[in-house]
Amino acid sequence: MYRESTIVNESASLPYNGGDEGDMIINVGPQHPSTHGVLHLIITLNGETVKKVDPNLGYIHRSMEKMCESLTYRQFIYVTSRMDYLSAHINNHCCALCVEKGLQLEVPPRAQVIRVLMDELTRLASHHLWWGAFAMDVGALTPFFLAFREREMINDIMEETCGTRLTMNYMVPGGVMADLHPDFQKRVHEFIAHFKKKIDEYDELITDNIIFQNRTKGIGYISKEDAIAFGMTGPSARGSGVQCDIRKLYPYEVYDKLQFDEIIETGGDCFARYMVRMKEMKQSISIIEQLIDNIPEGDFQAKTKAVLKLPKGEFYSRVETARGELGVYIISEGATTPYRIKFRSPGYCNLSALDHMAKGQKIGDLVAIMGALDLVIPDIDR
Amino acid sequence: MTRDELKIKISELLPSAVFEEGGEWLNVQIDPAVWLPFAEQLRSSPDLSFDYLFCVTGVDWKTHLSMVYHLSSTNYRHTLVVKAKLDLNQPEIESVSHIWRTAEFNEREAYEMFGIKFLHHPDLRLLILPEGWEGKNPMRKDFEDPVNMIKL
Amino acid sequence: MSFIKNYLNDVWGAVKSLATGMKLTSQYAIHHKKEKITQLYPDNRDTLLLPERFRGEVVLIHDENNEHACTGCTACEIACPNGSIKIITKFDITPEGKKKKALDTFVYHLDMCTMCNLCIEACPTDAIKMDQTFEHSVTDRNDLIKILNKPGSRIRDGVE
Amino acid sequence: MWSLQNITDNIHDWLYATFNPTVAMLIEYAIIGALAIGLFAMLGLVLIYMERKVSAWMQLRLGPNRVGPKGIFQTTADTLKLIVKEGMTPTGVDKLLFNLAPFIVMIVAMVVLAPLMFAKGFQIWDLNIGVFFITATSSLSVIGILMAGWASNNKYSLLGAMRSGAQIVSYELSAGLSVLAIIVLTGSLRLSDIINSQENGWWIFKGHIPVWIAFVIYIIAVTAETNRAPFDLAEAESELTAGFHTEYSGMKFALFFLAEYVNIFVVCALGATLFLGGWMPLHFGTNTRFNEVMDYIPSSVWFFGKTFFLIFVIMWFRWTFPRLRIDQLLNLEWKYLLPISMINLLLVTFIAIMNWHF
Repeated sequence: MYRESTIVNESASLPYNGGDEGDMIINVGPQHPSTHGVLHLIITLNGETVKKVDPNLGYIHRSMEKMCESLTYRQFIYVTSRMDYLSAHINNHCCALCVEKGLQLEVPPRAQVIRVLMDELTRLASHHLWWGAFAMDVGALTPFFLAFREREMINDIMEETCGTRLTMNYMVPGGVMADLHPDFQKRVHEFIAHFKKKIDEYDELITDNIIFQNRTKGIGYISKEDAIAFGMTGPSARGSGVQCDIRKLYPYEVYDKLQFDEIIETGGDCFARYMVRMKEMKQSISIIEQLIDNIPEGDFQAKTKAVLKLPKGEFYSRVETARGELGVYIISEGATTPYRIKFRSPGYCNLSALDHMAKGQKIGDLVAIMGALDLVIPDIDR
Repeated sequence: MTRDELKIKISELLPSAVFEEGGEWLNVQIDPAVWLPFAEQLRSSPDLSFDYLFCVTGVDWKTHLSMVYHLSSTNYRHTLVVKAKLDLNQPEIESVSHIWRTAEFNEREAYEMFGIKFLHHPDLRLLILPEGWEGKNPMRKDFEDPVNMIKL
Repeated sequence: MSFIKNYLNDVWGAVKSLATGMKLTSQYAIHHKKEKITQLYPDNRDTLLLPERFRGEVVLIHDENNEHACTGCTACEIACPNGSIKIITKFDITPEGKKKKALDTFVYHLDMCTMCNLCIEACPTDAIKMDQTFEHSVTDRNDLIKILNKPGSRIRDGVE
Repeated sequence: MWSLQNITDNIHDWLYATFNPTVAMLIEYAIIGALAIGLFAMLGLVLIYMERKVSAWMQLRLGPNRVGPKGIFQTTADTLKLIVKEGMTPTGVDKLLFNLAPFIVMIVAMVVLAPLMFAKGFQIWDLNIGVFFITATSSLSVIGILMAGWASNNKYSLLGAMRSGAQIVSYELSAGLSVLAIIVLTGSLRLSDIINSQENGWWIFKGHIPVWIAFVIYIIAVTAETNRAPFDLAEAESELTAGFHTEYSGMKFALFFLAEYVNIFVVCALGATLFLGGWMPLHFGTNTRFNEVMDYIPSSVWFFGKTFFLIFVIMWFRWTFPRLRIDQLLNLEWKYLLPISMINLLLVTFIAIMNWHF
């Protein structure tokens, strides 16, 4: 019999009223070390066992969709860097693709290759950060720094070519903003060599570790059918055996000419999701290796008008970010600004499956599940 | 299934459907009243099997609202866009969260952003907006926030 | 018997996997001088090299004669997504006696700028560029509102 | 040979010759108290600095390097900060228990220092049940932790405290059983006897594989008992933010923090005493040249060297491994460590009876 504070109705102001006698309602977040941002989860516990997870969003909602309605087609792209800040390039890419679809603009081959290279570098950086953060979620602190060592190299490459490290605004309708830096190829080669040397350490330190395997195997199981029904995409869904890599299914830019595998694991648990991302990193490296010495010469940007006007209609583009399928849905009324814009963010749908996955697991597992989902809160809240 | 086959199949299922020209995918305009049985058919019909609802959007057209559902099938990889016209003052549509679980969250977002009421939704509460939000729905075109809006 | 064998195999595999990890961290601990990646930031300020494309803040390029290339066309102001730039124009009288639009004050709100580079892309005369400074913290937010054209500066001849 | 024994004996003799016995005894108590508190503070400073440096090296960082040369005054500065910080008492807490808990934890950690032998003849209290005293009192710290968790009126604290309770109570068993292995071999609970029995070699060399197993289990169990990663479930940062001390701040938090490190020191010192010979230098056999060379190294250096090596190993664990889950933690204890240490104890007993050890 705990004192007053465990009485279930303590959070009466919150609209959730489930929970039986003896249940404990805990607010995980908005400030909590393992939510990686300002995610607020209201979890109902029975002892250590999670009975219900109720996400409460909006702590970092910037109403990007509304904001973009007042920005022109050139301007709104930079806003989307702040959506899923770890795959900022890929977000920008998706928006640029959508605008190009509307303008029926042909992107020069050099720009296409540069875009794919940047996408894959971003994916690598994002997966590195996820690896470190996931290891930290399950309690190992050293991997975070190892991951940052590699990620820093990618960020330096980005900084050299794009000018910024995280929110680049490098993709513009019709191509990329600037040509590659002369040192780009050299730096990427250095990074590939370094990465290949260090990736085994990741396995030594975390993947093969017995404690880590026990913490993730069989945890947060979701079946293939459920994953599809919840709209899960990206590595989180591919861990359950869902074929959902947009790069393979609906290839954009030069992805259809590249040799790479769509990683699919059938475990459906946190470890499967972990393995998908680990293998995806190697695939990204192989994509970069295929492209880095074969960048075609030519323009990096197609000729566009100073003021972009999309014809009346609806345009939808989808790309594969580090977290899953990002869709940009633009409804145009023929003006210089979109009439309505919708971002179909991968994190939002992945988060909706959290309750399903965490039910009946322990608190420690909840943290592992959140880590394996690779949630980026600004992506969920937009 | 190609776009034309899909069109024939859909018009068999729902004779009242109106098809829109243009767009990347087949667009079908339906009456909100028939949405629930239509959705069930789309999901369960073996040669359609739309099992993946990847985008749920509300749109404010000033004269009316509309809900846009982007559906896809992981088996056949065909895509369909379903649009339902809703009344501006009393927007109501049946929830499809029991057919596609992802709709539960997405409908909650549309509910608070556009004020569209989803009938028989299991848990229709505010998700993103703060508790006790009063006033207009933020994504409506007539929404104005004099305090936080920066006028350029 | 196989139960005991499995049990011992479990224990052995677990110990081995833990030992591999410990070997790795001990390697890093032993070679920490070589492996460290920390940069001693305020100490290495003099040797810190930022790439030339680094987006620190917008500056108006002035040459040695205190002349710039800004015609006051407000292309950057239009291109800016969040209103960080405000151009105040005036009318110069050209030697021919015509009125000509020119830059009076180039107001730049660093506090609102997101370093998106769109203004630099939009500038028809390449009058502005991104500077490599990054230490922008100030104690008063009004200090972040900058006037980019230097006092007494004028437009370079021949720039239209 | 130079030894701390001479110093302590001289002080003792001088005190009793100068003052009457009561006063002399009181003065002795005061000196011991001052030394213990001094050691306590020193250990806190040194161990926290060591932890930060070790972690930095393993994580490709530099560690503290600003305050003083190589940052050695960093912990001093941190302690000063914690002392001058406001000790907040949230509303709704049980004030008495809340304020008492850190002191209980600290007092327990200090009391355990009593029977430890820091060097040859340098011991506060040569108790005839020394080992038993340490295992008995060190388990009292769980009361302080439970108190802190309960009184904080915070669900995270409560969960952390309950986890800690389950954990410490379970791991006491295998720690105790592995300690028993040495007791069986020496036949004494007195720490000085145990150390003297290792004059011709430490138990870890003399006792064959069973003592090795006991040693490994002891290290694992005490890591869990002191709530250190990978068993730091009581304060699991990514799950419970800070566990049982979520609500503590200022000096009260510092006491928890210090007590954690002193506890590590105590269990490592006990491990060093039981398995690695305490202050006893590295000896092989009797009366060899090698032993004489080893004897030139002061006994306190031996003791602290061994202890700090064990502390380093525990820190090494922390910065390498992920955290276990609570049910896995208890599985490890009840399904693996306890059966193994029980069988191991039988083996050790057998060895002791057959006199097979060296």
